[in-house]
Amino acid sequence: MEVLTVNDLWVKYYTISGIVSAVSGVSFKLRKSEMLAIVGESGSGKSTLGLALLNMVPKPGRIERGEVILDGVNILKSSPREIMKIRGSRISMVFQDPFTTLDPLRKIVDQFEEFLIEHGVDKTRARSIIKEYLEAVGLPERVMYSYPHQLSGGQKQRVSIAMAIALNPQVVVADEPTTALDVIVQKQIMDLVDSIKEKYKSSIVLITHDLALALERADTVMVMYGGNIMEYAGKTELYGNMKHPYTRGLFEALPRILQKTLPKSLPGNPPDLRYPPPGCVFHPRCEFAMEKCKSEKPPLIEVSKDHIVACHLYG
Amino acid sequence: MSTIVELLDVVMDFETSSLGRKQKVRAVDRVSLRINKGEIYGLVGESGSGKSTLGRVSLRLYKPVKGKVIFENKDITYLPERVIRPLRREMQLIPQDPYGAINPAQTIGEALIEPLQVHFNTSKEEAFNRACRALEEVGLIPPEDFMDRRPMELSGGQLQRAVIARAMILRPKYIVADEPTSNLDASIRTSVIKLLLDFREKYDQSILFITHDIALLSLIANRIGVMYLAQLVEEGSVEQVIKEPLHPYTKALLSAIPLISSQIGLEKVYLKGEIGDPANPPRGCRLHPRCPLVLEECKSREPPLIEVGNGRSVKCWLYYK
Amino acid sequence: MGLLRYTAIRALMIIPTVLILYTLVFIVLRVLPGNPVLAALGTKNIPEEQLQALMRELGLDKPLYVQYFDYLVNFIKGDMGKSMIIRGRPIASDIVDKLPATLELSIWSIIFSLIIGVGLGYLGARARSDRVKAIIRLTGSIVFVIFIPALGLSLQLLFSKYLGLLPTGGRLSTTGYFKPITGIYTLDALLRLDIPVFIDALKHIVLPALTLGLVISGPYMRLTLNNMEEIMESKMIEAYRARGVRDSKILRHAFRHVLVPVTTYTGLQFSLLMGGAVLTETTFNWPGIGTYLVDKVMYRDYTAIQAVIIIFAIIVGLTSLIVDILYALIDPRVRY
Amino acid sequence: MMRAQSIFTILKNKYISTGLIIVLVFVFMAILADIISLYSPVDPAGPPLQPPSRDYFMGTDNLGRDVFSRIVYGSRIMLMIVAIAVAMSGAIGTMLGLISGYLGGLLDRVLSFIMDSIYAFPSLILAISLSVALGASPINAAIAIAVVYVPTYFRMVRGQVLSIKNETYIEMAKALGLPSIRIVLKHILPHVTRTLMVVFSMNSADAILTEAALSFMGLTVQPPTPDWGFDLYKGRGFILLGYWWIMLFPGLSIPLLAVGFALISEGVSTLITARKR
Repeated sequence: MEVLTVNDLWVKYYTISGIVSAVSGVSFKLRKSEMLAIVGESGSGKSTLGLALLNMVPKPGRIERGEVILDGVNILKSSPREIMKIRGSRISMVFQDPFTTLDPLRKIVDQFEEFLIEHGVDKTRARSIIKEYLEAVGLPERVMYSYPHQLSGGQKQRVSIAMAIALNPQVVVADEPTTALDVIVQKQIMDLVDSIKEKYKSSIVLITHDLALALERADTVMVMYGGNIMEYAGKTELYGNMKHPYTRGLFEALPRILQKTLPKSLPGNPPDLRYPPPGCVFHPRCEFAMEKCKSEKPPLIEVSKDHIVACHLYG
Repeated sequence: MSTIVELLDVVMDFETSSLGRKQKVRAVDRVSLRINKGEIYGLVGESGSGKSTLGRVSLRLYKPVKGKVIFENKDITYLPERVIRPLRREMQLIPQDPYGAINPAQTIGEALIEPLQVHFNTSKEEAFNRACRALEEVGLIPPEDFMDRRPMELSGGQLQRAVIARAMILRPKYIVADEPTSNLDASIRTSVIKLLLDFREKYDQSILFITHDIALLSLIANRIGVMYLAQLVEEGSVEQVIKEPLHPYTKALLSAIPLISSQIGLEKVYLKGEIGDPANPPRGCRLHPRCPLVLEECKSREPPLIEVGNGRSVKCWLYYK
Repeated sequence: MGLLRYTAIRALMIIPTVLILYTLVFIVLRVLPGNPVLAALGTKNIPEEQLQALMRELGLDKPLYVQYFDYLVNFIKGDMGKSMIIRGRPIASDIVDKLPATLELSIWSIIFSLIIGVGLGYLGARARSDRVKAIIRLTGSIVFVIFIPALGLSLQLLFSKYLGLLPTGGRLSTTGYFKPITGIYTLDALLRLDIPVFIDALKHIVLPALTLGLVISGPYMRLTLNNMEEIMESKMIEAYRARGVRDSKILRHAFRHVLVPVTTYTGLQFSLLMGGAVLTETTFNWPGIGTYLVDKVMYRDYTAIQAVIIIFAIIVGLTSLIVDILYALIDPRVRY
Repeated sequence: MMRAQSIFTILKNKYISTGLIIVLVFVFMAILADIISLYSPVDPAGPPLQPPSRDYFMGTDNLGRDVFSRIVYGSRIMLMIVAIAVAMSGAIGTMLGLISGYLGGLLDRVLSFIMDSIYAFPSLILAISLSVALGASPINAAIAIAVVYVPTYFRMVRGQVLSIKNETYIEMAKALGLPSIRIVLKHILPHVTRTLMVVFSMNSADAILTEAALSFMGLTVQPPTPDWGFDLYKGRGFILLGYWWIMLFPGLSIPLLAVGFALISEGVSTLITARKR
């Protein structure tokens, strides 16, 4: 059963130096208690896509076209009032940097309580929710009465996660939730996300630049490049049967421990999305590029069940 | 084997003042390290472990509070900057963020020519030609295209190559590479590392490679040192440390690598909590509040760095006999 | 307990600041060449013995370092010396007389400038059009460089001469029947529940305080607008939005963040305000320390000038102390 | 080529061009005072207290002197004092700020404390007492104003130096073995100049107001020398009698010139923020 359906989503930024096509025609479906990892490097449009899922693309950006259907409702068509109600309660977000996303001037309990009350929870119930969910993310109760600066990075991120799941939303979007943290804490936080998925049956969109993390944790992996989907498949299918040259390139760039050879690297640079290359966006860096790739944008092809690739090699 | 850089019992303090209150932070606490000629020494640790500070002490960019810095058998700990300056062309730093590394008001060409003029008094024309060759050497081709550009006009990968070109133009013998690829996208990281390795091969350099990525170190380093809260907690050859880590912290680091950790048959160690406040380190062993293998004495007494043979040492009571 | 300790330490920090200014003024007024007595008398035709007698009376015959410490010791005892012009008049009593008027003007001006400056800055930040923002930013810089006497006199011309609504100067229409408590008349009138006097005092303070307040409001406009804009674009606000918090509440939280720089800046504002007060008081015949200073400047009354400067230094020090405490109360990140 | 283009973008900024026009008008007025003014600024030109008319288009004052001529000549004193004061405080403040910020240590602490103390004190009051002590004359007024504004430059430059010192490229410059003098002059100072331009023009506006205030109290020139501030002071007694023109024109000139500099400062700062983005 799908909780979230995205159809043909287009997002552009109208900057002074040109129009940037950040997301170009992305579609996907998210099932209940599924973890979808959206993998991409900087400039792949993954973060913009994450914000678009909550209909909150920032200013010079605009959602041009497409649908984001959450539980049967297209939230891109919802009124500002409705969207406010949906955000935080039915779809919520965990941001990359826990150091900048909590209000430093207010105690955790005040921020948490305000958010719950905004969504119609009464005060006594709010208190018990706060206690319950702080415990669920492994924080002691006294954290409630702390200011953000009194907490460590990992603790802050736990608070953000507690807020994101407190109203039991269908979808939690986590944008690089561990990138700002150290390796060991990264693991702790990802373990927490896993356990939450199990316990609350939430669906999670994990946005990350780390293919290894995606392959380890997610159920489904979507690889993006230059605003486009390159490949989209279940984890095991993808791990055993990588198709797209870009996905393979990313995978081969991962260091294998103790092998005396260096991982491979992709030649070239990410595209300038003000002037995206014609045809396949990846063709200037692709070692298998054909004439066709330079002029014709490859369609999404289903190579096997639930495994989609955008590449002329499989056309 | 001869040494290029040796650090003896180095202590480094910083005074931080946050909103009016001053406190002393010990960033490096009694660390000794030896880097052999032609070797890549990998220094690994989390942020706040003091690894970057240690790297800068080894370049004498910081003057240690205690201990000694010996570069090519010469004690440079207390030399005035004026005397160290000519030595600086033998030792170079490659920083993490390429966008901060070159003065944004300079062109790439100016940035490359400047050190040549200062150190060798090279003529303008000669310096220009050598800068072009240096850019070619790092794969920025054609160099004329890059000489007049400013840092902001290059991609991260290109700029990091330019930064490397500038460091290498002086033909240094010793390089401190401080997370040189962690700000770059995964797909281009390897090419930058490859570049560093090629230079080392060609000019017989020694590298102190600082990173939080132990998997990467396992591919390139000869020896590894692991730092935790200002102290060196384990040291040894790369095969030994990765295949048979001794310190619980090293084990935890290896257990935390996504995907790969499940592929190496290791005993998994998970730590609680986070790296402590460097201004207020725990008593006894600094890892003890997080360590699952904690013993009674870990809580009160700091373990010594124990030699366990084969050039390996570990700072943990578990190995004390 | 922490806050008390912090306050005490911070209060002690005022002392070196005042000492530095005292030393500077002492050097400028005493050590530089020129005989202050002659300057004060405005003539050189005075018999030598009489000059010596005068110098002795004022303590100017002693070595400089003795003068320096004597004055300091006396000042701590509350003796600010005697006027060089009106012989034998203690300066301390003059200052006690004039200080409340200046405080009253300052307090009202700060209130006006906060309302105008922070208010317009906030409205500007909420405005959608970039043009409105640019206009408010520009207003902020232009208002700040208005020459106070010019503005004051224009306001007098309009409200007093042509409209006849407000008085041109003084603090009260008649002072005879009103006994002040603190010397801050608007406050005193309220304390005595004397509404007619309150209104009268208010009428007198409006123009001077508005003049000074308007000029000082400029930096507040820019500060509020710029900080508000920056905060509204921050990750923190994005996170609030993602949690579905209403815009009106988000604005309130953002505004609290703006209060932090506004509070810190008020310390500096106060010193600008004190300088402005001198001109405002002169323009409106407001009997405060500023008018007193100008008066003494005209007659080159060195002892009085020196005392006034030290008083100003203490006021500035105290304000920055209050500002620091407020700052610590607003921002929990400040450890004290 | 590059340079010509950047001058063009600077002039295209509306704030800067408007501000420059205002300032230049006054500068030309000061230079060409002998040609522009129709009467002597110090001798009676006609009957006293004449309202503006074709002959005296800013009217005459209580002594029958032409107000316009006094405004024109008054700009000389004003611009001269402000130019000297700003140049002196700018040079001294920048130099001390660079040294103090780069070297740090005890010297930095002592200098900063002194500068902060002066900075926190009301500048006008300090300028007044300095002028009194030095004696009323244009050059002394300039010195008094200069002293008062040294901390403004010092603090700004020092703050910038401290933040630039933390940039990686300064550490890299050290690691490359560049001499300190070169680092300060080539890698730090150029980054300070832009902000310095903003402070410089804003400070000129401030200095104008301080000069006006000093002359308002008779601390710059001796009568009958024409001077905006002092003329305003004398004119203020006549305003309630209805002779508004004696006060109005000096009263307008002072803020107008200050606004000119404030506009330049505003323009430069918008250009800087635009470039940062």
